[in-house]
Amino acid sequence: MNSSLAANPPVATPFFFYLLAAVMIVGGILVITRKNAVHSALALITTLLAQAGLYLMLYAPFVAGVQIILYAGGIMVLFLFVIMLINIERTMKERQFNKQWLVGIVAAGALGGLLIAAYTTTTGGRTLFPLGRQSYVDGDNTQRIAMLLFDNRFGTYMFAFEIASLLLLVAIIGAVVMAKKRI
Amino acid sequence: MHAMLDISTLHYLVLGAALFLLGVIGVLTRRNVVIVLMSIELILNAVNLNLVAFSRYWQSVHGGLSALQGQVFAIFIITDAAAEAAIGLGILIAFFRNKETVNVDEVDLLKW
Amino acid sequence: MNAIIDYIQSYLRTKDVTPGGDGNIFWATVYILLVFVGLSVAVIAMNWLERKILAHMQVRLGPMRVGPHGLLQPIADAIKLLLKEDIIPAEADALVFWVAPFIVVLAAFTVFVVVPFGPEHAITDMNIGILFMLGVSSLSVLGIVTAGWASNSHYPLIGALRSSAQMVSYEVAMGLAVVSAIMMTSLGEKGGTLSMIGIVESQYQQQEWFLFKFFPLGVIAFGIFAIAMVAETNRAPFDLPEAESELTAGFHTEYSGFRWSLFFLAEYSAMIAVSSIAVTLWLGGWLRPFPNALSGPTWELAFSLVPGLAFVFLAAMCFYNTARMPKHPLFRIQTMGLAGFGALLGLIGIVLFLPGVRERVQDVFWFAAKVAAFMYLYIWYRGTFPRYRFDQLMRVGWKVLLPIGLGLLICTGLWVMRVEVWHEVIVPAWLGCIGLLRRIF
Amino acid sequence: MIDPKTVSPLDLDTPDKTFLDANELVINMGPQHPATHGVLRVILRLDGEKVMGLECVIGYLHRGVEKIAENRTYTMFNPYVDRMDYVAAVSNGLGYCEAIEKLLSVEAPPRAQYIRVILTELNRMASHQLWLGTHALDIGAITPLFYTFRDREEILKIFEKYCGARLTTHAFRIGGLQYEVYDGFEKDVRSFVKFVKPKIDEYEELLTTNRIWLERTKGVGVISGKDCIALGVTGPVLRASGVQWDLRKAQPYANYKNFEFDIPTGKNGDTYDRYLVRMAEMRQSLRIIEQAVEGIPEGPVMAKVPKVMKPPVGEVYHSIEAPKGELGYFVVSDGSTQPYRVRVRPPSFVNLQALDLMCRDQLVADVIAVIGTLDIVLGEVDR
Repeated sequence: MNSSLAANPPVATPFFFYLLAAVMIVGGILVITRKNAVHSALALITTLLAQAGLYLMLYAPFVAGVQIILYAGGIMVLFLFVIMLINIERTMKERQFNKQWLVGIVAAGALGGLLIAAYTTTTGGRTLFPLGRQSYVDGDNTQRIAMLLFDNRFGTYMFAFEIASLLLLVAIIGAVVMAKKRI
Repeated sequence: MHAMLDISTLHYLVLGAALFLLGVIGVLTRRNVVIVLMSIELILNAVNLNLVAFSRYWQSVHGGLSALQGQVFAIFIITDAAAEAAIGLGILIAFFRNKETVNVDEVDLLKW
Repeated sequence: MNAIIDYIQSYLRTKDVTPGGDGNIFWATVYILLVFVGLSVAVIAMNWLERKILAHMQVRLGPMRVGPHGLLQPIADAIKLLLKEDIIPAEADALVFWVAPFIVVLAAFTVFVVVPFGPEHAITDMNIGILFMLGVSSLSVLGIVTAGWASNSHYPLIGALRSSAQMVSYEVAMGLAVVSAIMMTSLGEKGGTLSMIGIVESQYQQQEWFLFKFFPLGVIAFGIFAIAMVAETNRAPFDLPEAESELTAGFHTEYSGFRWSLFFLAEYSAMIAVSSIAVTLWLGGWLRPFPNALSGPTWELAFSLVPGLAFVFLAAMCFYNTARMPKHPLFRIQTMGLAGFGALLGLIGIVLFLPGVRERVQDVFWFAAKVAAFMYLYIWYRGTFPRYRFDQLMRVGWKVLLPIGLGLLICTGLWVMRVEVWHEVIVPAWLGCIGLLRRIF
Repeated sequence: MIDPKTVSPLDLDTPDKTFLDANELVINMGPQHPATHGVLRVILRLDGEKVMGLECVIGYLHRGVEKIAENRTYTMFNPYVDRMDYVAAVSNGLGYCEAIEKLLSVEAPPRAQYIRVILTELNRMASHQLWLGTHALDIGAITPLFYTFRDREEILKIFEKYCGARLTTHAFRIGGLQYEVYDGFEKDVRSFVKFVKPKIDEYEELLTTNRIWLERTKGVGVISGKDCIALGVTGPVLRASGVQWDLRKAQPYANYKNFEFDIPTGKNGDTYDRYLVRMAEMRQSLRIIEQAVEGIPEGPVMAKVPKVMKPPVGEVYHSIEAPKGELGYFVVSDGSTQPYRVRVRPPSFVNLQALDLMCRDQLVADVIAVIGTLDIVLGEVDR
């Protein structure tokens, strides 16, 4: 079924962009400021879901789907599991920020300044990278990604893909070895 | 006003940079390992956002299949994040079992 | 004003496009409301039916007091639940405790965005439809885990951990079965697709429900999914998270009133959602039975009369039971109520006979009928089976369903490859497979 | 076959009670818990879902029945025993009445004996049916509960017709029965037997070959015959472990020696065997009832007992095979109208002691299954 997204561009793009961006920023701030790790995790989930929305707006539905199914549904459940396994009561009563927090913020601020400088100089006076219109029918984003992964004509990512699966296998084994009490 | 109404790639880049900075601040200042790991996820997501935004930009400039490379990279990074989270949390559990704490600045022994 | 009316009417002139696909906000909103209301009604009806059917399986009558044959019982229950005090335990994490039911309900309701009730009767059609459904429905794990954790009590915590472990494990097997069906779509005219509507259309083009395709592979995939979906929705015989005899009520032990009813609502909508996936993927979605063998205008007409006939039959049953009601004055209101209900059903049935309506509701009716069959199965399981133990449940998921699913995937892949569509099929399916496989984390 | 007399007492390794181990989760199951069959409180020490050990806390239903006995006359105490195992009240009454009869050296007339056997066996049926329903419910099968309750109702109707009470029947009197049976009693019993036989098959159809039921019960809560004897576990639990020990055969009381029946035994001593044994026992009970109802002799139903009972100084221990195991009454008389001491040996209490052994290294869900399969009644455990 052709959803013909290209024929009907998303409505109210700026509104949804700013909404989702606000959700992401607020979520991000909550992630790094909450005492309770579960609250942080919930904030992070909100951020990730908002980001999935942004992916949809960027015509990347497959990435959005993977983001929801893997990040929000998979990795974050793992996080929540671990938070429940460890005892957070004690941690909550302690100091939340380390001694170098001021240095850390200054360093991050400097990095931010660097980024601002980079953006202003590279785009100064020139265009803001307009997103423009989609150049092809979007209906088969999934197929195209698959082709890119597989087909030699476009520079194959097959090897990288297989390495990624190997990485996951190693991660599974590593996590089990690490977390298991008795092997 | 025009810039407000027309969402450009730069908007996404700035959002990504903001998230990245939030993640960096989290990594540098928090003591709780779980939240440090979550901040790393924030950083990875900021990168992903940039990649997908650039992929979108490339599509409008050049079109064609190669523009989707950014999305492919994003998928690889998500894979990487999954592996990282699994291993990181595995280490965290092993650490918690031995030290009864989840604070990074108490991880100052090379063995126990 | 005219522009608005024109905007509203413009969608009606389009063909075979969902409101979301058309980008029509008005009709999308209408469809969302329709689905929401329809779902709520379905949950209420399901509640009543489950109690009645289960009761009749167990040699008892079930609700009989509120309304004729207890028809108004779910409404009475809903009012009771809404009026109940909303208790938040003193030691609970109030915010998370408060939010958790909403996460579950949101996840359960959002999936209906892509459920195809008909070729144009869906809120929208995404090209990642099935991925979206699996992903969003897996989000309810978050709500369950946080609900159990926020209650700050042992039983809910164990229930929540059990529940999430169970859902995460069975999603893997479920994903494998789904991927095998997605592989089959690639043999259609348009090639492989993840879109829910595309999957059904692919079945129509291939003139075969995927249940019977590549016999026995389709049946095996369906079987895996049918088992996994019961586990996924935490229903008997996989209802360990809420195993009443072990954990009192699992993750929602500490919940009461409205918040508890949200979990209830979410559970039933999740059941309907996974049944919809099964119907879409293997049972031909909205396609009526025997579209190939019994085609032609006569059969078309005959099948289009079925929805109306079904309602008329229900109405007739109501009138039959009205006649059987005791003649005592105490039963007068009940008798009248039952007759009224029968009249209502009959009226719906007659409306469904109208030619214009008949053709439009056909698809929705067949889809709903197939889903209803699954709902009956759910009740049947509950009346028949004892409950699995946790380790056995995990064993079934990881050691039985997962290997079968992997083998099935390979077999389906080889079979599809034989039809020489390597490029269109194996790659997207393989990609989807990996994406779903990573759910192991 | 194990000879009960040669088995030495069991040495259960008692776990050290340090509840501080970080890896252990201590969970309180009950006293308000749907699956503990009353007000049993079980403190579970869990490693994940595995049971490392458990401790039963009882006494929530303690009513001091044994102490009450010391302040009542022999006759007055009779109704109290019904309140111990309220599921099998008739058996309790039979045990008590026979113990006092032994003390008084009287014997109930044969007609009373037959009716006693019929009622007791009916009560065994009722008890087993209730056990089956609740046990299956614990394991998650909700439907058998309603089937068994439907059929148990017929038994309770017979009781009600006979003595006016359904649960705490107070059916027997010391020396026989207070009432002659009502007209049509035999017919009712016969039609009940005919009615219930296919129903037992119906229960079995739902469960015996059900895969999930097999997985949940086979190899769960295994206890060997030796351990059973060492712990004093009796009844179907003991028989399911392969020990053919039934007081109706071993030390025949009432007139059980007149009837032909088998003692069903199991092999593995797991929950499934106990289930099979109880199902077979229901059928054997029907066999006994059939024989008894055919052979009810005519005659009086009450022996000559004094209005004011003053048994001679002495003591007596009488035990019967209650549905749950050996139910014993140890009565000490000081020659007055009131017993000096009544000690009840309740099968539920003794069987409950095996819970720790049976649940070791099993999962939480198995604890539920094992509590169910032990068929305890808290009224009897706490007395």
